[in-house]
Amino acid sequence: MEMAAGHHPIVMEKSPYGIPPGKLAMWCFVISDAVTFSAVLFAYGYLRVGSPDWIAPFQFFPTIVNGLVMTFVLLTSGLTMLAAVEAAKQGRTAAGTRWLWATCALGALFAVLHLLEWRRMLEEGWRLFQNPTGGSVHFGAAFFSVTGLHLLHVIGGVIALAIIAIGFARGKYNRIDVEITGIYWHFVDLVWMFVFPLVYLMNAK
Amino acid sequence: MNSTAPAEGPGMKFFVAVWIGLMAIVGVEVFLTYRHLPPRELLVLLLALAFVEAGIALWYFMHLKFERAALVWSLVPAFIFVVFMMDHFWPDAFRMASMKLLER
Amino acid sequence: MSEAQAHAEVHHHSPPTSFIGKYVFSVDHKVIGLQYYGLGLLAVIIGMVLSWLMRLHLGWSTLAIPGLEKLSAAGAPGNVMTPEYYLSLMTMHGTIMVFFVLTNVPFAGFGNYFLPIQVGAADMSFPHMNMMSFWVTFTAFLVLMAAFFVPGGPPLSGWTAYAPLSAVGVEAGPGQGTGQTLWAISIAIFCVAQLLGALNFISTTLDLRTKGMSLARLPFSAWAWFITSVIGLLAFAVLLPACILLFLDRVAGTSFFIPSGLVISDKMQAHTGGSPLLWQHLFWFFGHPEVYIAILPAVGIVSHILPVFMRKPLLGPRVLVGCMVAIGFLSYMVWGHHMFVSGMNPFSAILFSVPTLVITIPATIATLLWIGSVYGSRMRFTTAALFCLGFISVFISGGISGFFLAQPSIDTYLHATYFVVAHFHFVMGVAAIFAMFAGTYFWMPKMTGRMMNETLGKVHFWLTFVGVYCIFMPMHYLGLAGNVRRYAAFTDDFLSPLIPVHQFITIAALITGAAQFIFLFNLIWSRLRGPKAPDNPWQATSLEWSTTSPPPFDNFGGRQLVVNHQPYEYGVEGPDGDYIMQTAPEAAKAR
Amino acid sequence: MGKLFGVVLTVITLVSTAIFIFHGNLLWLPVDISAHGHGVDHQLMETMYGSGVLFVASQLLLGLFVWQAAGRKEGWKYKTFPGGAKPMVISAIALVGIEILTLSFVGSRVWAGVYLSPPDPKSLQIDVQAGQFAFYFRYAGADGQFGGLHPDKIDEGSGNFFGLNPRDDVAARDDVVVASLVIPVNRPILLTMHSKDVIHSFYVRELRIHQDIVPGLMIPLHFTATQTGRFEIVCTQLCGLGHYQMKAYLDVKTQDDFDQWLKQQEAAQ
Repeated sequence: MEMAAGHHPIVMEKSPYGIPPGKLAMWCFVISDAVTFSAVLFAYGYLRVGSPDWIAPFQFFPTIVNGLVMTFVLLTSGLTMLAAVEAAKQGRTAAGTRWLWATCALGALFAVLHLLEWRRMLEEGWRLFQNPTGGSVHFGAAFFSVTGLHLLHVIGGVIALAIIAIGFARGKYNRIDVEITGIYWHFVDLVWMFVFPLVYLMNAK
Repeated sequence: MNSTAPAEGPGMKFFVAVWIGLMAIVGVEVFLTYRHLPPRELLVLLLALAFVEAGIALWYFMHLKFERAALVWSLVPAFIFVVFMMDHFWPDAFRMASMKLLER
Repeated sequence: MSEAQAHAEVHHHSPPTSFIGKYVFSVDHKVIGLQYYGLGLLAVIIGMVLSWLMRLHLGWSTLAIPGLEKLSAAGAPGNVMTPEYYLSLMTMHGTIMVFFVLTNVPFAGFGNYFLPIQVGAADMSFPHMNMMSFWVTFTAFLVLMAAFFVPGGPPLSGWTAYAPLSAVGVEAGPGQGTGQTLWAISIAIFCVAQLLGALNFISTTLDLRTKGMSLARLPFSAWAWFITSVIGLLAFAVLLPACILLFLDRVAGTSFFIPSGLVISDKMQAHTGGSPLLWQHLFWFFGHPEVYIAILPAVGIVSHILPVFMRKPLLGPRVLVGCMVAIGFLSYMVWGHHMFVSGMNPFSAILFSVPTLVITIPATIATLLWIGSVYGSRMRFTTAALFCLGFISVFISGGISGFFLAQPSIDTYLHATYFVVAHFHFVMGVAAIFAMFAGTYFWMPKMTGRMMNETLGKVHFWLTFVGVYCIFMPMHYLGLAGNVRRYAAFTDDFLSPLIPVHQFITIAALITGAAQFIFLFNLIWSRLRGPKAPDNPWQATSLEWSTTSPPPFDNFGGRQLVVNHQPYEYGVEGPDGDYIMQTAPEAAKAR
Repeated sequence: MGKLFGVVLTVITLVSTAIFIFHGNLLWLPVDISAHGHGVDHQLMETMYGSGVLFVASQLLLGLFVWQAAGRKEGWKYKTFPGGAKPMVISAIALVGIEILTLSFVGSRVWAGVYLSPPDPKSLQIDVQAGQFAFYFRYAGADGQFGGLHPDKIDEGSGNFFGLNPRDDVAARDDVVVASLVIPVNRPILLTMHSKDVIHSFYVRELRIHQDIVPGLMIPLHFTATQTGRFEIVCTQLCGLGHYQMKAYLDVKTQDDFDQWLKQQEAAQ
């Protein structure tokens, strides 16, 4: 494997995983972030197990339906992300950029849907610390902190995607950068696959 | 699992199929939710399905399948180990309920 | 191959010219390493002064300490420390030392400076992220320091910040206001910095090794930094959300860690249904690996320096690396031994005690390997070497008491006594500090281009070595006698007779602390006036010694390095003495 | 320099050990007044011997090797430890392995004896309330019934430390609330401990017993005292500015004295 330090080409030892540092670092980040999410989800489970007065307030409509739509949007954005990576691999920069923007848009849509749902719940009187229907106050705490943490990741991802899309179009970033972004974006997607059942479905009336 | 640098993926058609599969699993999850099973069973089923989904996403969407086995064997066990250790929290979670300060 | 471009882009940066670019917002891992070292130095001085104040108060609880009123009028009216201010100082001492000294210097400091050099890279794989991780750490430090000056005073719930004391807010008493909130914020920020650092360390170690630097040829220090960063990657990932939840409990009214029906100073709390044990689990899930984050780099540094001065390779190098890996792995299975009496399920106590005892096996193997390596050597007793030997000694003394604390049945008696204080100060505090000293005397020539003064260094060593034993050995007796820790003063009829022992410890602490200023003077004086250092003053073999002192911006001047040898080939027929550099040509191998 | 290191290390080791040995009371422990305590002390003693030998041996060995390493001539060809790393690994695994196996086996049984064994059904039940910065103890009184706890009713001023509600709660009326723990000797005691604010801890050195009192939980703790006398109960979990002063007394009386005392208290309520 070749690399350039300063201006002289330097011969390197092979990477044991055969992937560049950026990708390796992203994989490590994914694992560490997965541990972070697990910790929060474990805290949620811990308190739920400890609260006999837990209530499951979610109606099929609007909450679960909305959740399904959000899931659909996020999974689709995963698909467009894959398309972007494929295009980048085949060197079709224009197509890749387009797919990146599509992913970015879907991510933004997901965030908007989520924020609208938050607003509705806040209007109904849900808070981090209170619970209009009575029962354990941990519901609000768990719901807003878990989904909030995920939402932060989505928003961060949307911003990253925008930056990468611009840079990729200008040739500032190469296909590996797109692939790395893809890993992150699919991870956000993957986390949602746990958040949706555990936070939404487990709390459906 | 090939052991050279990232190979070319199987192409979009396949990924669309996977995507449909994932949506189907989500559908099953919602269906199960409204079977009104006892929470414990529902939890087990949902978690099982979630892990399947996660596995698929990891394997195909995140291209783990197309990386070296070594990467898989470094990342996945590490995570599973940590989550396994975290399960030591549960006994105390149950104590919370069983030893609650009662207003006798 | 296209990965090549990735490397190239990551790496293509030319030396900065502006002062800011060179010394402040530098992307050069060497400057960043020195910045971490400097921050650690500042932190350790503050931490040490705090411990002085605490010790004085413990020895003579009515003593007026001139000028203390200046630091905090409320905390020390008439220069006499109040109990709550004692607890604040103790909390700050613990937090500063554990996070900003024991984690920063041996891992982030020396690691940043020498990991890339030891693997033969021009820089870390993400220089900008590296710079960011330092400045984030620095921010965390400033936030923590701010806690000294906020109304209500610094936090006083210990570096473990047990909820609900740390979570319910001002009603719980002084120090539970802004101070505690700042603590939570500071530690959360610190976690982010550590995660960034860990990503850098891991990718650098695995992907930026120069030709011939196979994993088997990595020096022990590089191995230790790598293993440590893997531990940190998973441990800090748990502390981060824990601190966020604590923060929410404090400011957003959630009740993650606060149970129902608390009545604090006759005021019923609004919080309901949380669990204090949840905080302890989350905290110690990070907290125990953190102990090894502090000590493993120290183990690596010592194992790296010892052979240089023994002029012989260490016994069983692979076994030693294996031990480090085993310790890292086990560190995730034992956090519950901090919670034997915490109200945790008593069955778990047994589950946690067994792996805790098992950790003593790799630790013992490592220790025996060091001792056995000293056998049959002709040692060069430089200050660095002495500190390495001192490290082994205190590591044994501290490790031994682990046998006691690992057993729930005995821990029920010793928990939260000075026995515990003695244990962790020896094995994690003093041991790691000794490794830092060893590293400093050993690497300073490379880092600054100046030799340090050996005479001053030896005086510093002897005072410190004897001093720490005078400080921490007696704490074992206090602990066995049932002297509870975290007491601002000893008023019980039971504890009063033990005060003379505390006074002895205090005096020892003052003298030992004063001795550290010899080191500080040596550091500064040598930096300015010390004799110029040759490229390889110790006839050492690893890569950092095959470049200039200090190294150029890209470490090796763009030379192609080829590594042909194991890292510790001492006591052999070499081209220029009884050693063979890792970069020496294949032919140089005599055997 | 190396010889000096050897000497200093030896001196440090011997002095540290001597302070244990010549202190008279090898473990510096206070008297043990509990039925289970001898198990703990024995376990502690075992560990002390085992680790003590390891400590002295390894320190002296290090000192010796360093001493030797100092005396050698220029041009010395280094010697490797006979057998290399293998003996180290084997001895470590064998010695330490055996030690920790026995320790954890015996130790777990001692632990189980205290914390996993069910309380004696005939044991005397006492309710413990910890708060910043005092302990309070409650006896069921004549009816043998404890009144319900209502945190909202807690009022230090009027001395309602437990939050009892004597008006509506018959059981609560004759509950005896005192500031020091008085127990009969040689009778199993079952404490039910809870905290009204933050985490506190119940630590009686002489009873060799130690348990955090976690708010929100009712934590049981049972023991039997085997000697009469007056001992200290101290808080060992950092609970705020008054932590260092948070203590109560444990009075172990003979059964008769105890009954008499309880009568007086009931009369006083």
